[in-house]
Amino acid sequence: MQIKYFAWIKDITLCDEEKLDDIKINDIENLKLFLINKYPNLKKHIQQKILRFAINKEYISNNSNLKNDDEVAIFPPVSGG
Amino acid sequence: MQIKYFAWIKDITLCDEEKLDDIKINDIENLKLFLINKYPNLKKHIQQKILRFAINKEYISNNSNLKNDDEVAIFPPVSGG
Amino acid sequence: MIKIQKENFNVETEIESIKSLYSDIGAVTTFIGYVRDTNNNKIVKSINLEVYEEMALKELNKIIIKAKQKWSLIDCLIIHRYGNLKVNDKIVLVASFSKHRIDSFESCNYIMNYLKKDAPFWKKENYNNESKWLTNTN
Amino acid sequence: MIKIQKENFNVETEIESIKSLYSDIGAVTTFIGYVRDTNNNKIVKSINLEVYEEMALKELNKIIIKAKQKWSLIDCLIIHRYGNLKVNDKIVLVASFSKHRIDSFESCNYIMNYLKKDAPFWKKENYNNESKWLTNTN
Repeated sequence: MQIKYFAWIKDITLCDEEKLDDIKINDIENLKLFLINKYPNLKKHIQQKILRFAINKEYISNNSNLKNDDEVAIFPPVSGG
Repeated sequence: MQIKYFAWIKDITLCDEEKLDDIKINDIENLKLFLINKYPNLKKHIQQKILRFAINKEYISNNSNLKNDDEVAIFPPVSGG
Repeated sequence: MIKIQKENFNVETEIESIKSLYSDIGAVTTFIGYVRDTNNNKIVKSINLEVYEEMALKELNKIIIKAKQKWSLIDCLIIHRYGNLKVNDKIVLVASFSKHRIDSFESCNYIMNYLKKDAPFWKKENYNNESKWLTNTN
Repeated sequence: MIKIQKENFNVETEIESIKSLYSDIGAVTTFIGYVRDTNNNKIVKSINLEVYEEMALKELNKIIIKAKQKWSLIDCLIIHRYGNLKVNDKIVLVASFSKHRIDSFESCNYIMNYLKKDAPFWKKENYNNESKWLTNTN
């Protein structure tokens, strides 16, 4: 599974993306727990629900299952235009 | 007094403008009577109140006095833009 | 700025000539009107645009002043052409320059509405064998 | 058409490249966003614009499809830049092409609103000694 980080999330993860093929994460809630554990500074943002998640370039609003070939993106509120 | 005609009004008056210095016309209502008399084909348009009048490049909505050095414009509904 | 002219205009050049004066402009909304090939189910060959120029300048200036009272605008540009225009030719450009998006959007729309209602311009459409003076509707 | 690019663009050229395909376009509304010299009372030196490009293309395409369902549109153009942009640089162009004015105005506004809400772009403003990631507000 490919995880992509954007904007100031990258200042916390210190990487643009990472591959998590060997780790068993089967839905978004699992992924959140994994991220909070690996990046404690993400905890408050994930708990405040200000981050947005996309699976394969589509926004998701509820918990969703994840497959091994999914591309998951995690990012803060947008500011384009 | 200078009278200016625009758009299809000119097809009736057969001129763009005319000077009426020797004719005593002291307000817009007088001018309307003069125009109806001189250009009978204007009558129905003047009576239907679809024409707009401007004195010295300012719209007027009521009867207004006219001075000899005024520029009066008579035109149909606009269609710019 | 208000320009009433026969000549065509370049949108990039015209916008840039105003934008380059101010570094606090964040938003520009423009409206461009063109001569269409068809109107009221008739094939349009060209149009003649007549203007009462001195009064049009006054009216457009008043509209800009009113828009500046209603919205926070840095500048405004109106270009309106007259004379004989062909299908695909530009007729009008309205551009509203502001810090923020909403001011430029709403004022550009407002200016176009009043331009179409009050500015003394008249279009005559030329078809194959006839011509017709138009009246703006809402 | 949707373009996500580093390079600047010429508004006249971009509009004309679409307008020239259709002789029934009578109305084009555009919105252009620029980098301002000040924001939140701070002097802006430059901005960095980050994009999740593949998703942005998908999202912008969805927004155009929704706009075409709501209004009678002939075509739409969105150009959004990314990378390092200086004060006065253009950031975004949205252009809506239609027969009549109202469709182009309302759809252009709608597209900008959704672009700012959903399209995955992020601005970081660079000031004299610090930088700050922005969040769009309504």
